[in-house]
Order: sequence, then C-alpha cells, then structure tokens
Amino acid sequence: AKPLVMGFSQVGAESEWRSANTASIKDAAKQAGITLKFADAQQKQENQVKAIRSFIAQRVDVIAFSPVVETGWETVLREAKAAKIPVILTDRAVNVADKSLYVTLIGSDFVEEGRRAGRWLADYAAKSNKPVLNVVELQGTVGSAPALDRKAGFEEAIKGNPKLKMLRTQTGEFTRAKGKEVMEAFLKAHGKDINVLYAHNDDMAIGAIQAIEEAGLKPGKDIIIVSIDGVKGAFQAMVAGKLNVSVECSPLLGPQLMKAAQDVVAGKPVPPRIVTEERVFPAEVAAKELPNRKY
Amino acid sequence: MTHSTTSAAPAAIAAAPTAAAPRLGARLAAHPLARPLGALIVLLLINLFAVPGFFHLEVKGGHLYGAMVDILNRAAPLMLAATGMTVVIAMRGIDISVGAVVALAAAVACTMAAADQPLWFAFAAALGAALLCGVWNGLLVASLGLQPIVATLVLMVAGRGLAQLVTDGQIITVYRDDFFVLGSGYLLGLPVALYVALAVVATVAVAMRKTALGLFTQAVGINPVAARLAGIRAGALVFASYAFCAVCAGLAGLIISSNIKSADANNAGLLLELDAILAVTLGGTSLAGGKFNLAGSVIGALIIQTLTYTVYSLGVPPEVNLVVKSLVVFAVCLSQRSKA
Amino acid sequence: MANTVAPVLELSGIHKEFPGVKALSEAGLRLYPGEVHTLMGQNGAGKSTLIKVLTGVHAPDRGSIVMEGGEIRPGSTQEAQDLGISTVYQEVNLCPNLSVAENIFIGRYPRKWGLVDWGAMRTRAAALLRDLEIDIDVTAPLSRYPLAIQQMVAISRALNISARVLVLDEPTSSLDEAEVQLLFRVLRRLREQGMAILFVTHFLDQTYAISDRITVMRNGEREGEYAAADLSRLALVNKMIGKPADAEDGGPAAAAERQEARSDAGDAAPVVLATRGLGRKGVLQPVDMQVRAGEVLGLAGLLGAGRTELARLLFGADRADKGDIVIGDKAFGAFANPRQAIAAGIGFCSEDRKLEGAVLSLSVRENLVLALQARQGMLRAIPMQRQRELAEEYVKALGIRTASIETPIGTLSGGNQQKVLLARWLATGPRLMILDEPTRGIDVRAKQEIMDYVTTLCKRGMSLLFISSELPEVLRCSDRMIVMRDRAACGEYRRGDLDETTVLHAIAGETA
Amino acid sequence: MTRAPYFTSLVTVGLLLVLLVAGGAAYPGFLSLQVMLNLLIDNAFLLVIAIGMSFVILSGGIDLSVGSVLALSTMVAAWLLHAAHWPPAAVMAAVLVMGAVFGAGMGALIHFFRLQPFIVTLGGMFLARGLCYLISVNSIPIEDPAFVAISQAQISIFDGFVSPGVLVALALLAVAMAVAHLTPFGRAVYAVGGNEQSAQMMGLPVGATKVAVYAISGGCASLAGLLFAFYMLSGYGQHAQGTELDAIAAVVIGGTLLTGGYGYVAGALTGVLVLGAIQTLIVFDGTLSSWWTKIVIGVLLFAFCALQRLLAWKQKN
Ligand SMILES: Nc1ncnc2c1ncn2[C@@H]1O[C@H](COP(=O)(O)OP(=O)(O)OP(=O)(O)O)[C@@H](O)[C@H]1O
Ligand SMILES: Nc1ncnc2c1ncn2[C@@H]1O[C@H](COP(=O)(O)OP(=O)(O)OP(=O)(O)O)[C@@H](O)[C@H]1O
Ligand SMILES: [Mg+2]
Ligand SMILES: [Mg+2]
Repeated sequence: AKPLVMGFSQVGAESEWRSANTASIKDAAKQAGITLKFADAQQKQENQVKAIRSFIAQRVDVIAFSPVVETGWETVLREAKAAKIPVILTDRAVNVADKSLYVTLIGSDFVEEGRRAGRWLADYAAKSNKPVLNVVELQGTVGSAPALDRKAGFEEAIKGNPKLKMLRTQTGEFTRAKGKEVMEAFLKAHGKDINVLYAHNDDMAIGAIQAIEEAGLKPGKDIIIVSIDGVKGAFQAMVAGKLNVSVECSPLLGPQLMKAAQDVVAGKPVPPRIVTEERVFPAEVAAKELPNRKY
Repeated sequence: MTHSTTSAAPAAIAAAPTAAAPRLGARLAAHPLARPLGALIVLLLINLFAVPGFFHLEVKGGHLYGAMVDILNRAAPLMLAATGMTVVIAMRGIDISVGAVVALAAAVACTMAAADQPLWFAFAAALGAALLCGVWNGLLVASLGLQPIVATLVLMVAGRGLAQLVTDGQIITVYRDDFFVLGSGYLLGLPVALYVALAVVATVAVAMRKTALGLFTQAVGINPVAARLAGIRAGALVFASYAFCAVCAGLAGLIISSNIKSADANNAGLLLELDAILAVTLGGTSLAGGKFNLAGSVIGALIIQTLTYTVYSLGVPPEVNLVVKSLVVFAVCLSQRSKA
Repeated sequence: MANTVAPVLELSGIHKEFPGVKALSEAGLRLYPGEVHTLMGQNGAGKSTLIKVLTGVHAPDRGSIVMEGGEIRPGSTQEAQDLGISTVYQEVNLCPNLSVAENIFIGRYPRKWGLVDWGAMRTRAAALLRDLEIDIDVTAPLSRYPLAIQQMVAISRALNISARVLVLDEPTSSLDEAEVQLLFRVLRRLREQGMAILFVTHFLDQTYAISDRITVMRNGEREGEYAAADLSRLALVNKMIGKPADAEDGGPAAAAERQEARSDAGDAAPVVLATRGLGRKGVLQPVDMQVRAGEVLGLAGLLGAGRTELARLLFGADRADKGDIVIGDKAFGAFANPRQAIAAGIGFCSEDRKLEGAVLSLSVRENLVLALQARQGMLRAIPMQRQRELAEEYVKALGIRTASIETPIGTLSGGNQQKVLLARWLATGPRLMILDEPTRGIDVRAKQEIMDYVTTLCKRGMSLLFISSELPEVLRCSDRMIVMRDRAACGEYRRGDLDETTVLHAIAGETA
Repeated sequence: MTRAPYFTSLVTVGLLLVLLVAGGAAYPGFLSLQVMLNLLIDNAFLLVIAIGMSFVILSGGIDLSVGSVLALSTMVAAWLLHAAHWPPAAVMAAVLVMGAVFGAGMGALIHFFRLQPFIVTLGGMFLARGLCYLISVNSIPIEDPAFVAISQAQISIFDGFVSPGVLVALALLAVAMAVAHLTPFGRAVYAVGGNEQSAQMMGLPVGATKVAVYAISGGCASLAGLLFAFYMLSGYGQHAQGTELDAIAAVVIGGTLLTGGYGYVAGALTGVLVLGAIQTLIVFDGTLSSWWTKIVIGVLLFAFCALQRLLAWKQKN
C-alpha cells in the first residue's frame, strides 16, 4: 500500500523542549513508515495556517499540528474537514465551537502542570518551619499559552494558602539569559527575602540558579526552586542539589501521534483526548532518573 | 575680498553673550552628549527614589556587587553591538543581522568549548565565524550593491538557522570554569565584560580621532559620491564597517554565552539589533548617516539597560513593560528634538 | 524708469542672523513691475539669504516685506507662490527621481477629472522647454541630464507660473553664452508683460545686458540702488567691494594683460600627461591629447560636447574602456578609480558642487583637507595643527568668507563653497589640475583672484586643464585650447591662433 | 543606484515566474490553481500592509509599527465585539480610524518634531504591542456572526476559491496604484522621497504629505488587522510578530528603493508573492528541519536579490 502521508506543522524550534518534541515525531514517523511533511512555523500562527492550507492542497492523509495559540483555527479546520482530511492536535487544545473539526488531542495540560508545581510547593510549605514563604515567579513569554496556563494553574493551587506570598512576577521570556537577568534584579531588590522561585520552564530556572549563586546564596537551599519541563539540564541541576523539583512536560509524543494517525486513517475509533504520561520529579529521585532522560 | 573677510569676523562674533557663567551652562547644554546623559541621569534618579538600595554597593566574593554592577555587566554586549552599529550607520548602512551573528558566535564557541577544545581556539573560531558573516554582509552591500536592510536580512534569517545547525537545535551547556571568565568574571572588582566593551569602544574612538578614519567615515556617510571623488576608498570602508560590526556582534555573543554558560541558538541576541539601533539613535546619531556619536551610543546602551532593570526592580507587571519602554523612547526623543 | 508707478514689492530693514553669522542687516530692495532688477554683491554678501527671506524659506529677525501696498510674511515657498512670487534658487532644487515634465509641473498639474493628466503635462513641458530651445525627452528622470539642463528645467518651472514677481538666483552660472541669450529673450518678453524680475548674477556683461536697475549689497546691507544706465562698471565693482571709486587695481582687462605678460610655457616644456585614444563607448570618442608642464589647456565646446566626460575619464571617475593615459614615461591603461589618478598627481574639481563636491555637514577645514588626507592614507592623519594652518592659509589666499574654519560648509554662500572645494585640490599640490567650471558662482573680483592664484601655480610648474562655459575666460587663460564637439575632440589651437571667431566656428562645426 | 526601477520591477516579475515554474517542476501539485490562490489568501493581509509601507518608503521614511498595529487592531476588534458588544460595522470603522490616527500621530512626531522615522515607529511598535497586553494577555476569540460569515466565505474562481480578504487587498492595490500615479498627493510622495528639501522649495505641502503617508500606513495596518481578524477569528497580542520586516522586505524586493523616491506600489504585490512562494516551496518540500528552513529561506532570498541586481546591472551597461 502507499505509505501514509502526514503533514505536521511545528511551532518552531524555540526551546530544547521543542527540539526534543520535533525529534520524537520525526523518529516515530520513520519507524511507523509514515511519510512526514514537516513545516516549521517559526512561532507564527499565520505560518501554521499557511502550512495547513498547503497540506490540504497537497492532499495529505492526515494533518497534525501543535497550535501556537488556542484561538483562530475555525476557518482553516473547516477547509480541512471539507477536504475530508482528519486533524490531530498535539500539545494543546484549540478553541473551536465544533469539536468535530479535530479527531483527538494528544499532549500535556499546561494548567495541570502549573497546579502540580503549586501543589508540590504547598506540601513543602506545610513542612517548612518558616511562617511565610515569599515566592517570586519567572513567567514565560507574555501572552503565550504555556505562560498563561502555568501561571493560572499555579495560582489556583496556592490560592488562599497563608504561608505562600507572591512577592514579584516578571517575564523571563522562557530563556536562560532573561531568567538570569530578571533574577539578578529580584535579588538586588529583595535580597534574602526571597524564599521560593517558581519558573515556568527549566531554562529560566537554570539561568536564575546562576544569578543566585553569583549573589552568594545557595540555590535549592536558601531559595527553593520549582520549575516545569523536566529537561536533562534540570535533572543535572537537581542532582547537584541546586533545583528542588521539576514538573515533567513530556515532549516525546511521537509514537502516540503516529499510532493515533494510523488508527484514524484505518477508521478505528480514537479517544478524543490522549494524555501523555507525565510525572513530578523532586530532587530526591533525580539521580536515579537522570540516565533515563532522552532530552 | 580679504578685507571683507576681516570685516565680517566681528559681525560673526557679535552674537556672543555677556556673562561667562550662563555661557558655560549653555555650552554644556548644547554639547551633543548632554541630552542622552540627561535622560540617563533622570532614569537613575527615578531609581534612587523608587528602588531602595539601588545604589547600594558591597564587596561580595571579591568583587563589587549591586544593581549598578549588574547594569554595567548586562549593558556590555549591547554596548559592543551598538558600537559596531554606530560605525555601520555612520556610513549610511544598517545591519539587522546582529542578533543572528550573536547566536552563531555563541553556538560555535560553546560547541567547541564543550568539545574540550582550547578556549582561545573556541573563541577565535567564534570570532572567525562572525567575521565571515560580516564579510558576507559587506560583499552584498559594497560589491553587489544590495540595499543594506535586505542584504543583512538574508543573514538575519539564515544566521540563526546556521547557529541551530551548529548546536543541532539543542542548548549547549558548558561546564568549564575558564569559559565563564569573559561573561561572569571580575577584574579589580568590576565585570570583565565591561572592560572588553570599553576596550573596543576606546579602540574605535582612538582610531576615529587619531587616524583619518573618523573624517572618512563621516564623508562617506554624508556624501559618498564626493568622498569617492576626493580619493577615499568608500567601498572598502563600507565593506569594513560590516565586518567590524559583525566582529562586535561576535564578541557580544561570546559574552552572552559565557555569562549564561551556554549557547541558546534560538534566543541568544534575539532582537539585539533593534536595541542596538535604538541605543545608537538615543545617543544622538542620525540614521541618515554621517555625523556620529560613539559615546552617545554607549550612553544609549546604558539607558536601555537601566530602563530594563528599572522595570524589573519597580515590579512593573510584565504586560506593561512594552508600554513603559515605548513611553521612555518617545520622551527621550522629544527631549532631544530642540537640538535641531 | 518705472519710478512713477508704485513698487510691487518692497523689502526694508531686513535683519537675519544665523548662529554665529549676521547674514543681513538693514537689507532692503524695491522691485517695480516691468523691470529687470539685478542684485549684485560679493560672495556671501547676503543675496541668496535676502531672496530666501523674501520667499518664505527663512523668517527675518526684523524688517518688513510689503507687496502691492500690503505687508506680507510668507511662511513657506508655497505661500510665496500663492502670493505670486515664483523663484529659482541658487542651488538647483528639483527632484532628481521625477521626470523632467513632472519637475516642471509638480504642485500644479494639468488635471483631467481631478487626476494628473500625464499626456497634457508632457506636451506642455516639451513646449515650454522648446521655448528655451531644449529638445529632450521630458519623460526621462531629471537625474539623467547634466546640471545645465536641470538649471533650464528649474527656470521653465518658474516661468510657468502666472506670477507677478520672478526671482532668479544665479540662473546663468551653469549656462553658456547661447543659452543665456535665450533666457534673456524670455526675460525681456516677460518684462514687457509687466512682470517684475529679480535677477542675481556675477557676470557684469549679463548685468548690463538685461538690467534696468541694480541694487548692490555689501556685508549684508543695502549699499545702494542705481539705474543701470547711470552706473559704470568700475563704479559697480568698487561699490560691491567697498572701495572708493578711484581705486583701481583690476578688471578683466588688467587680468588679460597680466596673462599676456606671463612666460609662455611653450612646446619645449615636458609633457606631464598624455592620452592615447582615451574613450568610452557611447560617452566619448577616443581622444589624443597632451598636457605640458606649466601650461593651461582649455577645453571649449557647447553644453554636452563631452568636456566633462573627458575630464571624468581622465580622473578615473568613470572608467574608460579604450586607450591609455601616459604620465611621464609610464603608460596606465586608464585609471580605474579617482584614487589612482590622485596618486598620479591629478586633481579634479567637479562641476556639480552639491552632488559631487561639498560634504555638507562637515566643516570648512574638514572639507578642505579631505583629498590631501585621502592621498596620504587613512593611518597618517594630518595633525590638527597642520590642518588648521592649511585651512587658514587657503581661507586667506582665496578670500573665503566664513565665520570660522570650523563652520559647516553647507552654511557658506554658494561662491564660498566653491572656493573651499578649489582649495581642497590645491592643497594636494597636484601636477595636473582639472577644473570643470571652477568659477561658477564666484564673484568678479574673486574670480580674478582665483585665476591669478592658479596661474601663479602654473608658473611654478603645475598644469591646468580648464573647462568653462565662458569662452572669453577660456580664451584669456589658455595657452592651448582643444575644441570639442559631439563628444569628440575636433580641433586644437595654440595661443597665437586663439581668437574668438575661429574658435566659435570650430565649436559650431563650421571649420574651414 | 538603480536608475531603472521600471526594469527592476519587470525583472522581479520574471524571476517570480521562474521561481513558481521551478517549484512546479520540483513538486507535483505546486502549480495547481488552488495553491496559487492560497498564495493570495494567506498573504492578503501582508499585501495590504506592504501597500501602506510602499507609500512610507517611497516618501523616504519607514514604518516599523505595522505588525504591532495589526495585532492591536485584531485585539481592539475582538474586544469591542466580545466585551463591548459593538455592531460589527462600527467595530470595523473604529478600528480603521484608530489605525489611521495612530499612524498620523507618528507622522506628526516625525515631521513637526523632526524625529527619525525609524525610532518613532519603533516606539510605536512597542506601544501598540504593549497596548494589546493592556487589553488582555490572552487571545480573545471572535464569535460575531458577521465576522464568522466573512471569515468562512469562499468566492469561487474556476475550480478554486479565494477569501473576501483577497478581493479587498487587490481592490486596495488598484486604488493605491492610481493614487500613487495619478493624484497630486501620490506625486508629492515621490517628490518628498526624492529630495525633501527640494520638495519644500518647490512649494509642495511636505508636512501634510508626510503625516498623510504614515496615516495611510497605519490605516492599511489596521485594515490588515481586520483581514487578519477574519483570517484567524481572534484578537491576540502576539499576532503577526515581525510582520514589519516581511512587509519592508516585500516592498524592497518589489523594486522600491529604501532611500525613497524610486519604485512602484505594484511592486508590493510581486514582493509579497515572492516571499509567499518561498514559504510555500518550503512547505511543499516538507523535509527541512527547523534550522534548514531558515537557511533555505535566507539562501532563496539572497539568490533572488542577487539575480535581480545582476540583471538590472546588465541592462544598464
Ligand atoms: N543656513 C545658514 N546658516 C548659517 N549661515 C548661513 C546660512 N545661510 C547663509 N549663511 C551665511 O550668510 C551669509 C550670506 O550668504 P548668502 O548665501 O546670502 O550669500 P550670497 O550673497 O548669495 O553669496 P554667493 O554669491 O556666494 O551666492 C554668508 O556668510 C553665509 O555663510
Ligand atoms: N541643449 C541641449 N539639448 C538637449 N540635450 C542637451 C543639451 N545640452 C546638453 N544636452 C545633453 O547633455 C549631455 C551631456 O552634457 P554635459 O554637460 O555632461 O557635457 P559637457 O560637454 O561636459 O558639457 P558642459 O561641460 O558644458 O556642461 C548630453 O547627453 C546631451 O544630450
Ligand atoms: Mg548666493
Ligand atoms: Mg560639463
């Protein structure tokens, strides 16, 4: 039979996490014998729309994409539906009234990640003997979906907790450099008052760790650090005792995606939501887990 | 004719004011650096009142520690980029590939350093890569005659791709102590990066003053046709300006990657070109080329960095950052206008 | 003459000060309908500034402008135009990117249904230019044409308005004799129609050929107003330079004498530079010529004859594709760029001061040392002290009127800018100096001084290739003259054979 | 520099055709009608922005704020519909007026305070983006039936279709070409770009022209914002990041000189199509990694500009 052709529109290559995500999808496609048409959108929604239109014009068998943002997909997904091409979402949902416009969503839940980070911190606070813990937050890029959701989930989890006080929040744009820069400023403004750092991704946390060390403090002890993603660098930091916990957000959804694609094309039923298995890795398990990390 | 010249001279000086003191004040105010410096001072004053401990300095770990030191350290790469950009702009050009070159240099340096190459070799390779970028830009503009903005757009797009190619899309982390000296080391209590930036600025300033480079640069920027007819190698100078700008960007890339001990091909130096151009204009150099103000560009870089830092320290909500930045840009511009 | 009627325009007590320079003080002017009124004065006397005040470019610090009985204060050229004052400024102020036709009509297009009527514009522009006996493609961009044509375009733009006052600031500086006559014919016609014409020139002949009255300016002030018929040339010159009427040390005649007196370079002098078949396809037919040490070689020809082209090829400003240049006993296959020419000891003062000469926002000193510094190379900077000396020296020698040597050249008057550029090349001490219309816009006296200065240098061994649209000037100065026609050299004359009729015949292509 | 913008424009059209035919030869289905129409559908908003940008660049200026004004327009439109419940027609009018006023404001700063266009519009770029986030950091969906209907309307052409946005953009292009070529205002834009001082001396209304040019650009950016809102059915502060560079590149590739005064508004269409075609080629290839995508875009861009330049040279000699 002719090999199945999948058109995949990736957000971009903005982070290590994303590169791992891309690699996973490409490898899985090769293993499953699926011809992958890969299009990089360079972080722009309009490029994703263009790519999807072009996939439709090329009559691929199935379209998959990681939406840059939730809104704005109605029109182009209708076109896909009219062309009878099934659509699979990865990573996050889209905001469409007509749920039949896509078959399934594979991926993580950013709000849930934020909640997990918040819950871990709440547990920690309960054990801590300090009366109040001052938290500073390094947000992702302003307006970006993971930043908004991870913030919302975290706030939900710590809301009303009298021991946790949000001191400062500022964007570190998901990068090490900005994470470090902002943390430096926080340290100068508040110094030892800061007890906890919550970073929306590991990269910012790694940058902030450097700032904390350069300020003569001990990351992971003087300042508790909570972050999200679970990339290799974070595990190394945890092993070194500089990071306290990283909430996993797995980019390795290639195999699940390919499986779902084959099922959809074969006409088998597919659940509307496929959740990737994700865990919370506190520093205690890091050393054991590190050799297993693929990215 | 000769007497008419002499008789014109008193008329010319007739405008001289009377008292000496206001004259000094007026002359200071008319100095090209007065306004950018003024803007910087206003920003610092805001910090003095609004951010407790802003000017606090202490010795920690054998070096000075405090907000001011951070600003200087952070501003170093921007100063470098702005210096290169000043030279390009003075010759009627513009280079929007600076950010991409930063990323490429950082990628090369970190990849080689992580592969346990000697440090000097890693740095030389990175600067070499940057220089190649500059040569490429220079060829497109000076030899092929492409418009600077499109010519450098090519590298702006492709350069980051090359950087990611080098790092294979990963963030390359370096775990060697000698690698960090450039970006986070200190010398006599002050950041090494600051010395590097100031050394480059000083070198350019001296070259501009002590050789005829400054004169030629301005002549080419103001009237390239006349400059060529006067025997200046206009093409070669334009070419060299792009090469120099790229090397500055490469150095900035080394500092940035050394500071965070890693190379992030996708984000290193992102939009640095815009900040560099902003610094140059805030410093009082016209984008139309010609007269330039190197010290102004350095101050411009400091203004931008202080502003960023102020926003962080004041606890401005992140969604307001951009509005604040734009208002400051407008305010500084308007304060400079009466000069015209 | 027209004193019985009221002046159409009267300026009085005008003051204008620029930072560090008092350009006008107590300046004034009366302009009557139906007259040609010439404004005369030395370089930097304030003529252009007065005109700019009149036409709304500069606001006066003090003083009044009365037009037809009512005080006016135009705030822009546009307002002045609306008031009926139409102006051609000293530096050609047109848009090089637009077509010739548009440059004439922009701002007052012929319209059809409210839209620009390109067809009508073309025909009307062509017709207007034909009045001035110029037959060119009016749809081509202005930048394609030489300065002289651009000047004519600027003039026809001004003529096109049904204005009451026409102001022309040195319109003839880049025109040749024939074209000046054409222009004058048009001006006389307009005068008959009752238009008031304000005219600026440095040519005494032209002044007397066209003016009814003359206002003399000196150092930013009105020196006086005279009927042209009552003012002798000598008196006029003396009033301009501010000397009592009997002091006399110059004038064209005296210059000619001095010229005569100087030692003839002769054929014995060594050849400094020679060309062998130097040419470029479509630009210049191959030219053979020789320049001897210490001689002044004139180039004569009509506009477009190819003189500028020859000069540019010689200097490497454009690349010749045929022929050689021989200097001493070394043959170069033509210069690839100006630097090579400069290294070989050639200097070239271009005819287009604004585009190819002045580096406007740099100071007089910087402009002046530019070529010398370029020749010395970037690394060997001329010490500041030496730069100042050089600048002061030439400011004095050429009588450059400037507030200081640090003044931006752009704020100098046109004639003084020209002198700075001349000094730029003199400072390099060239073996061969190419001067393309060097005296353009320079006042009578300064012109004489400059030519004296240059010929002195020739006596010391410098050679000069001299291009000028003023035939008498070329005749007077040259030891030898090459006549060019239709982009080829078509005749060579020695000093002995140099008389105006022979040359005119050669130029016109009627050689016996 | 290029004395023959007309020829450059022709060369560009020729090269565009070569690019498309090469794509057709390399990738089956590339030259199909719908793919070509998609080129228009997907780039209609960019075309509108590039048209406004053409005027600015022809006048010798530059406008970096267009991408942000676009985003702000989507945001304001979405917010007015969603939170303030304005009728769609009023929303559209309000957005257009806002864009034009925003542009005119920058134009006034540039002209009356003699500020540099680059820096003023850079400030405008920060400001407009910042204002988006003040409205909301989230994206706001647009559910208004009129907007949805326009968004999903398809106008069929043979066996393909285009969106209404395409027609709007092409109509605007026709109007803009007429304005640039046939009205005194359009010619004044060229004159100001050719030599501002001369334009002043020739008695043209330089100030009004400059302010109007930025108002047009702002208006075009907000019209593009509306098209974008139809395209995406959402308002979002992160929309159209970096679009200003795409627009400038399109205009310049279309044969207009950044120094002002030379070029044609129609070049915006060619430029936009060139950029679009390069992107489509890459998607059709479908094997490039993220970084090779960037490198290949850069290489194609270079090849295109270099050829354009060499051909123009050849013609001159
Ligand atoms: N924009 C300006 N800024 C400063 N000084 C100026 C400016 N324009 C003119 N001047 C000065 O005003 C004086 C008069 O200049 P103006 O151009 O009116 O002379 P002019 O009589 O037209 O001379 P020319 O015959 O050489 O054209 C000069 O000393 C000149 O340097
Ligand atoms: N009266 C005219 N009518 C039409 N075209 C003309 C006229 N005069 C000059 N030209 C054009 O000018 C061009 C060359 O002029 P240019 O001034 O460069 O030559 P030139 O011999 O150096 O003249 P000059 O040195 O006297 O200015 C020619 O291409 C010619 O077409
Ligand atoms: Mg004058
Ligand atoms: Mg000539």
